[in-house]
Amino acid sequence: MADRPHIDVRVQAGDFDVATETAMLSRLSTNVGAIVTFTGLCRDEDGRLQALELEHYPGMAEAEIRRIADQAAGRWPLIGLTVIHRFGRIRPGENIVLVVAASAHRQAAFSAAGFLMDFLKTRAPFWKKEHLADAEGGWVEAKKDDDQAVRRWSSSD
Amino acid sequence: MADRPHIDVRVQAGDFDVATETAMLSRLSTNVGAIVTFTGLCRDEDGRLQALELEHYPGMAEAEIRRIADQAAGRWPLIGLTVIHRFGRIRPGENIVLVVAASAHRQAAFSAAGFLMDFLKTRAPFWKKEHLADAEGGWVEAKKDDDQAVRRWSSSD
Amino acid sequence: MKLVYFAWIRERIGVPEEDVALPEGVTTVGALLDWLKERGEQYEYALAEPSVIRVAVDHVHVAGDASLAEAREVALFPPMTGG
Amino acid sequence: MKLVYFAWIRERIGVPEEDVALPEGVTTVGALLDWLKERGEQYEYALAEPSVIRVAVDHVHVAGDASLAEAREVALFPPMTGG
Repeated sequence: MADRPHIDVRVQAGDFDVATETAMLSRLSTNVGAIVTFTGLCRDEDGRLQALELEHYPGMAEAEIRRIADQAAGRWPLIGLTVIHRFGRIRPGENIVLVVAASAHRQAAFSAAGFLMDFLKTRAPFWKKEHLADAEGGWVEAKKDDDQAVRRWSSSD
Repeated sequence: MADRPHIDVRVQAGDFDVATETAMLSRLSTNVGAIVTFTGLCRDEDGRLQALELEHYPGMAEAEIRRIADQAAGRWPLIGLTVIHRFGRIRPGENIVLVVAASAHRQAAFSAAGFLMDFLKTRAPFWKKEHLADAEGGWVEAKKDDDQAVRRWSSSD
Repeated sequence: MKLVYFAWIRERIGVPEEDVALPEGVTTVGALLDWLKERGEQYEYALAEPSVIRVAVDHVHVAGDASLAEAREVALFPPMTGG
Repeated sequence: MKLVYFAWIRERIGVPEEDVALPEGVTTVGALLDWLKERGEQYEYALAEPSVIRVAVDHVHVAGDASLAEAREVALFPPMTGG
């Protein structure tokens, strides 16, 4: 592994722009050959969902995402890694989370972005509450799938 | 698997815009919860590279990428899949290839984008010739890594 | 020590945070949860199912046997659903 | 039948494409490569190493034993390096 990658973690109420964040990482080095982005959006759940309320733990949210990002940076040869997670009220079609991983090679970028999302889902202190159009909403339950997704990173890639 | 996903394959000399392509897929359905993009860029090879010349086989390039995209669509529940591959002279820092995969869920989007890139590398009829600053260039050799990357899709995900 | 609560644990307990003075003997996360449950109905309701209570000490995830010796802020929350 | 060449195979053969009339008996991709190699030095040079010659018939990748019975366009090229 060469230089430490550029890591940028932001937890914010406002939206983000994938193109801006991608351009920032591509300009870090002329050695960037692969950029993988993951954008998580709010689905409308077949029209049932009016909005999501995303609660977070200020301070720990940033710290935990940074710990996950540091782990990814220790594991794959990255040039840059940006993670942005929104909180507050989010409507269907709006962005929730963005991961951008830049590397010389595609496998590192894909792996780091996938790893970030799997761990972010199960370890970053955010909680979703649903506001429904025609019924009382409630807190979204954690998925077993997400725990399994995390486990696949402990053997090998 | 529900409806057939929206598949868009383009082979072109001109550049592409990640934000435009991402926005197009996110507007396909309010059920899009995850968008993964892969952007492949031309590295400068530590300043040695002046430009890449990308030769392609017109007709077959589009057809082969579409076959790979159809395979991905049969394998994962996708909502949209866009693949753009450039040809001609490409300078360091410029875009070469874009894959955008949209799905309700992140694993499908990640898997489809990774699958597309692995197969595109070894099956889509494109060839890179390097023009170097201080020496005669030559045709880029295929990598064994890329053949191995393809093989990992034949067992399971 | 400061306690902070999130999501339905916060809703059930009824406050987002509070300062508490731990009695002697409450030195681990597990002991803290047991002690909290005896503070009233809303705590009992919030903490009834131990398998879905996650704990962080000073912004770091910890297990039930973690020590509270140096703890300034302890957070209780359900399994996370971000991303 | 139309033959098309790409990358260094095109450069070595010296033309990007040509029309050929196959002699009887040349009915597979393998036989076509053997026949081409006898057409001159540049073909011999271009096709010297069979392990790095890839073949497509009418825009579809094929193996060496593929039939040319319905072929309109056969492409010869080295391993691909796009992406």
